[in-house]
Amino acid sequence: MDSVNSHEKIELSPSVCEEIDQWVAKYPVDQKQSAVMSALRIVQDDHDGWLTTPHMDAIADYLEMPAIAVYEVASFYSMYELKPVGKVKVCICTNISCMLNGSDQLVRHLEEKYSIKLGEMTEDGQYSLKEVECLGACGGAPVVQIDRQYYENITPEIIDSILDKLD
Amino acid sequence: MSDEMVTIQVDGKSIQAAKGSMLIEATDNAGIKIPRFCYHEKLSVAANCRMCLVEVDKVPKPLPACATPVMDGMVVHTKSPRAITAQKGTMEFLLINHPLDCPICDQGGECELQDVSLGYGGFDSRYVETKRVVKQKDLGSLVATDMTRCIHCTRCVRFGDEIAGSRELGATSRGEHTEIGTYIQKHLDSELSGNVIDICPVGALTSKPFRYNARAWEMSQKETIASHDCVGSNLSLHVRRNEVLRAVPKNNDAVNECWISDRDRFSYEGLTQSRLQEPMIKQDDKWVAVSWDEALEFVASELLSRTKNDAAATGMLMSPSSTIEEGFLLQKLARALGVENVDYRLRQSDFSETQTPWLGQSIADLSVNNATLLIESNVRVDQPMLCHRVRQSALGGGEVMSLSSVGYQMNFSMHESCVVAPQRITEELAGIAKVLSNLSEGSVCDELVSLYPGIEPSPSAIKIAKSLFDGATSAVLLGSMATSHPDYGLIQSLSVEIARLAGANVGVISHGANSVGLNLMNMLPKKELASAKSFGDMQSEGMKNVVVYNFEPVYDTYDAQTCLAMLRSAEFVVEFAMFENDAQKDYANVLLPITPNTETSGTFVNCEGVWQSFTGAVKPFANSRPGWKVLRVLGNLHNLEGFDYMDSSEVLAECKAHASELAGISASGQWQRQLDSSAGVARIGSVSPYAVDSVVRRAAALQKTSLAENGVVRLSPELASSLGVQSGQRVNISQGDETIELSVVTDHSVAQDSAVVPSDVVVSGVLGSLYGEIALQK
Amino acid sequence: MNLTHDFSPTPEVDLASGKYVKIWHGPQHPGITGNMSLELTLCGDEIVNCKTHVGYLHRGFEKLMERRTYIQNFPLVCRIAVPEPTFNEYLYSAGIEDLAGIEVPELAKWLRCLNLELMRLGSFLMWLGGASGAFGMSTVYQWTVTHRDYILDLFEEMTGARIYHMYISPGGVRAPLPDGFKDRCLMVMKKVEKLLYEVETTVLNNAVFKKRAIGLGVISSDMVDAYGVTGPNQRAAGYARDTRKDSPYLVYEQLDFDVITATGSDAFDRTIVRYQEMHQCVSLIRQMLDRMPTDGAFHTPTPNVLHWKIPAGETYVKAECTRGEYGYYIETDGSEYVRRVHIRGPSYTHAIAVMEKLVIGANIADVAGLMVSLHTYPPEIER
Amino acid sequence: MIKQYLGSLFLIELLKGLKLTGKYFFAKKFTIMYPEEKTPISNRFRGRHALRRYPNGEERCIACKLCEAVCPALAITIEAEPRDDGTRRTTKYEIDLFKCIFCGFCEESCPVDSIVETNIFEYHYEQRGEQIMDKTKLLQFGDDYEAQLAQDRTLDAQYR
Repeated sequence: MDSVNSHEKIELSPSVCEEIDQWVAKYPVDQKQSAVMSALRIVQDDHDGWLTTPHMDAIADYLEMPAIAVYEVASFYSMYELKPVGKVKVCICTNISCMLNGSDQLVRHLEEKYSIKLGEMTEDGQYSLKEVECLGACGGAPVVQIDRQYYENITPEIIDSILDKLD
Repeated sequence: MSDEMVTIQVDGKSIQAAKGSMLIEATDNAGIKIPRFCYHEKLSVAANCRMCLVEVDKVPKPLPACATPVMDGMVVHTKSPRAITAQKGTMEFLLINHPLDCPICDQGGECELQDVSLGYGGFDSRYVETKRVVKQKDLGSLVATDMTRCIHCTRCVRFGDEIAGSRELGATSRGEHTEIGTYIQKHLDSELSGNVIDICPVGALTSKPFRYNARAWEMSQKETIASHDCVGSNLSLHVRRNEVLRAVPKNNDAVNECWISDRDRFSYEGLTQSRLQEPMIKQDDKWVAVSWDEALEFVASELLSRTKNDAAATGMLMSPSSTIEEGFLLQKLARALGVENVDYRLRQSDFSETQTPWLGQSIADLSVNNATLLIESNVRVDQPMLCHRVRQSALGGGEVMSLSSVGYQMNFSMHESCVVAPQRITEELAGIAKVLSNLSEGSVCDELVSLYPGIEPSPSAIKIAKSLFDGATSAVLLGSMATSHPDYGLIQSLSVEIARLAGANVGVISHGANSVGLNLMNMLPKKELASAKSFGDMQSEGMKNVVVYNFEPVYDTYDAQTCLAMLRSAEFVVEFAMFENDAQKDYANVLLPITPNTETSGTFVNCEGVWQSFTGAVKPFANSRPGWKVLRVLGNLHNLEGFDYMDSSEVLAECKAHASELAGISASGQWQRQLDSSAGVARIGSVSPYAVDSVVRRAAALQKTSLAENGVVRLSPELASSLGVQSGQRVNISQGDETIELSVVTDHSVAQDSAVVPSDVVVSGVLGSLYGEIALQK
Repeated sequence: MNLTHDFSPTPEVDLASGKYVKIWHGPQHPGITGNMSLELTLCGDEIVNCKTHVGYLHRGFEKLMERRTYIQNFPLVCRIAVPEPTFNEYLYSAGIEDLAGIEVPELAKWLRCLNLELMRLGSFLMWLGGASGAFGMSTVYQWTVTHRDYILDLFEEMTGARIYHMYISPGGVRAPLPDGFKDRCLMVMKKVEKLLYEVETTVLNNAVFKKRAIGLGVISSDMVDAYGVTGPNQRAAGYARDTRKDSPYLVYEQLDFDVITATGSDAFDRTIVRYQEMHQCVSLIRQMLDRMPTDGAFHTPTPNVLHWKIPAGETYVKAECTRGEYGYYIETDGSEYVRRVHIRGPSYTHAIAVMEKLVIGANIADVAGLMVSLHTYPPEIER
Repeated sequence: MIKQYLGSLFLIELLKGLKLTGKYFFAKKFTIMYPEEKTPISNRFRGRHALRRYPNGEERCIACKLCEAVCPALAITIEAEPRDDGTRRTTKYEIDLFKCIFCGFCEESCPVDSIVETNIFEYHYEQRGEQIMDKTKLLQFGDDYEAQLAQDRTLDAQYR
């Protein structure tokens, strides 16, 4: 988190603004802030998959809403990253269904494989592991989300092969 | 809310409630207690604490009373086994992460959670796992935090959103990781931030200056009226062993509702700093402490002999925050001695007003105006509680516009903000009047036409005029800075003209706590007496004898340089003072210690004309005495008639008999421009919100806030770049013969060719008039 | 009420005649066991008129209590009567419990009862010493006070204090019995019993004592109700009335004891009744130690005592103290403060009205003995 | 009647009484030679106060002011402010022992066992003002009698 003095400001790039505008257009004129989630996603994609405070401030200015309201949204949803993440973001569900079906082993396997803990990133910036709450696909527990793709019924072997393929 | 009433049954009792109101409002009105944390009557409903669960017949689950609208025939049980079980369950969950260390918590003894847990909490905690810990946050010098104690009721968040108008606090993260905070390391800089202390139901947000000082049960509560602005917020002072330990709001829906400004809340810290303890007389250039008898006899004999010969060269000046009793007695004493030169308008330079400077309407009415024009008013920091009302009008769809030399940051959106250099304010007003004359098909008065022949209204003026004209109820408010403006009389004349054409109310937001009252008491030169001198005349003509009552000339006057010069050249100066300072030791001959309003009984008349009396909360500090008593004894020593008051209520009764009704503000009759377009840089001498009076200036915690912003000059970016300076650099500012170095802040909202050099604890006394020409040098 | 007794004023006394002498007995006379004085008019040795004077110790407890919270009153009430503070503690607590609707745990009832009986025994021992002293046998005083000290030791162990125990608090008691208390208590009872037999030998069978006490200060049977005589004074007049039996409180119903009476109604019979009641105390204490539950709650949780608001109401609670019926009238108004407390102490009637009556015709030498035989405690008059 | 007369004549009652007196003349004396000898004191005894510390030397008192609030005699005066490390501490802790009635409520109300009553009852004052126990004195008593205090509290712990 930033200290009092580093109130650096950044401007959103024209392409990002254009994309946000498309979302803004979908809501009533006086409810621009409804586009905040899309805006955060767009800015995050534009910035190596994570958000800094100046980014969020810029979104707040752009959507004319209090900065703290943007921080609230960004910190609430696990899809927004407030720390740098690796190129491949592996999200493992550890809620009840997945846990009963062996997500613990999966976590242990991946932690050992990359020598990092949940919520950390490998030193080369390639992989990061993330523990997430229920992904809503309990039928296929345990579930792993890699970037925007769901993978169901995962075992350590399957995840290895998926990750190998990604390389 | 409609007027229609429905009947519901609560705990077997039949009660009436307005249709559409929430269940908890109905039970509160009926005196049925339902525990709650997140619900607050002045804030929106969040229903996130779940403490107010009640059982409603035919509903399968308990319902939160704060978010359940009443329905006709509803049968509610607030104390049925099911409701109690639900409430107890909620309580247990709330206490899971709440530390059970009330003894070291500053809220202990006045904590809503503690109170409710006594009724609904278990005897022991069943929770044995680790409790969560939240990192301490630094929210500045006013609000202390213990965020581990937070129960996420979000009252503070909603307060920021809905009342303060600037969302500074938010609930970030989720689930067990939820935290209330600013997310980034940031201080609260709202002028109302202290109110979160009151609304926090637990000890998460507490008062920093008061931290760990006392317990609620040790203190006695004394009611008083805030003395730092013309609103007259109702306060409760908490007193222990003759010491004011804190101030909290007292509910008064007509004035301050349940809020107060930070200035009213934290200024008590200044009450005991550098107080004058004993009466003192200067003998052979040395200050000697003397007894009251000696001091008063000395003052009485000196005043008597001096006024006998030189009544015309004697002046009596009083702070606009003095009580009505003091004002009445001082002018009574002066006039009995043949002195007609009395004045309280210390921050004014134009004295042509003829009417009592009041709001022209009630404070509550401000929140329902359709159109409001603020002229030279930074109402947000100068009179936060008035701003709260104006903001309500803006939120309700009213149009608020401003015409000022600085585009002040308000906590609501402005319909139009017209920023012009100070000398062009009158021109814009004339433009507005002209547009209005076209709109209303009336005609402007001849004086205006001859002053501004052939004026072209600016686009802003057109917009403002239209809004004022269209609004069913509209108001033109002259801010306290407008009263300091050299063209105050003209501004008032123009405003009255505008109001006449637009069908609006004119109001003046005056300096000090009691300008209206002192005006009613004739604590100013009589108009019909040509020889009577105003404060301005006294300064320009010089006075031989001066009485300085309860103000510090260095800080509290329009032009500190000139005022000090007058006092220094005077032969005899009596100062009634609460505090000691260096300047008074130089110019004064006698110092009489008097008390602030916490130590005396008195009355303030606020800007809407309401008389609010109060009594002293603590005994006078050291050997100081209430001002009205000192004046009374002085009257006795002069053998004057009618000074035999036994208590302040007798004085008040006489004041009331003496006071005239408040009349609508009419044109001042001033149609001359004082402030002309000039070549140099115009100073905009606002008064820093935390430098308005001697008590506030001594309040340490307030001086540390970002709002105090001492020693800063604000320049428009254009002016800054022409000078070749940037934000953060220092610049020399000269006015008259004096020069001071201040640090620069560039600000888009400042009019071109103007510089905001507020009167604050650093600048005052060095520079001259609030609106004057200054020279800047890198 | 039909007052059968003669309340007519005593005949005019002409002091100037030289036949009469007026003397002040008190306020520091040892026979008075507190600050009170008797204004006696004598004709030779014989007392012809007596007027009592109180007010030397006006402490205003009842008024003080109106300005204190319920819990702050609790350590105050025990100071009303030094020889038996626990009766005040118990009655105050019982009154508060009654008004606040608090049920006291079983163990606390036994502990309270034990405390009260120990106190009664201690108080009687002190009285016995005083009574013997008043009739000229001051050695006995040393013995009885020593034994009272053994009881005070027990109190110290039980409550943490010797005189003002502040033990019976609203809601229960402040601590259960410490380890080994029962044995030590029984040992003290044995010692006290032995002492009582010795006292019987030295005092009660003493001819001088008998000569002086028999026939001294007879409270006639019709005086009892007219003057509000209670306690052993009443029982010595043949009335079998005892609050413990008539309206049982605490655990008295579960204990075996009889109401002790006598018929003579003079100083001697009153002494005998008290002497037998001391034996009764010992027996009650033994019974309680035997039957008392050994564990369980000793205090019911009360609301936050700093803001304890008791619903509006009024109550009168009474108990049998050593001197007679002791009562507390408490009125509350729903606030954190009691609205009115009135304390009924037996000394009020015994030391003023009854004393003024009985002393007429007695010898000056017997005034101390008579006063002591009524067992009064003047400070209790001035609440 | 005759029996009584004979009893009086032969001073039977007097002799009985003298026998008892004689017995005590030779019996073991129960006089305690105070102050050389002392009676044992109960661990519940409420005597002069002390403020305790934790074994690491940190004072226990956290300035919650419950003792001040509950004190029926208004004998306790506390002033507090944040210490340099931010904790809540007293700057003044005074007990006026002339006002104190030794009821033990302060001890009972203390959430951290800081204010306690020792079993010391033998003390005196020589100057007016000495009866006011300030924080330094109270902490000193606490330090001096810590062993006894800790033992008393352990003994009574099961009953509290």
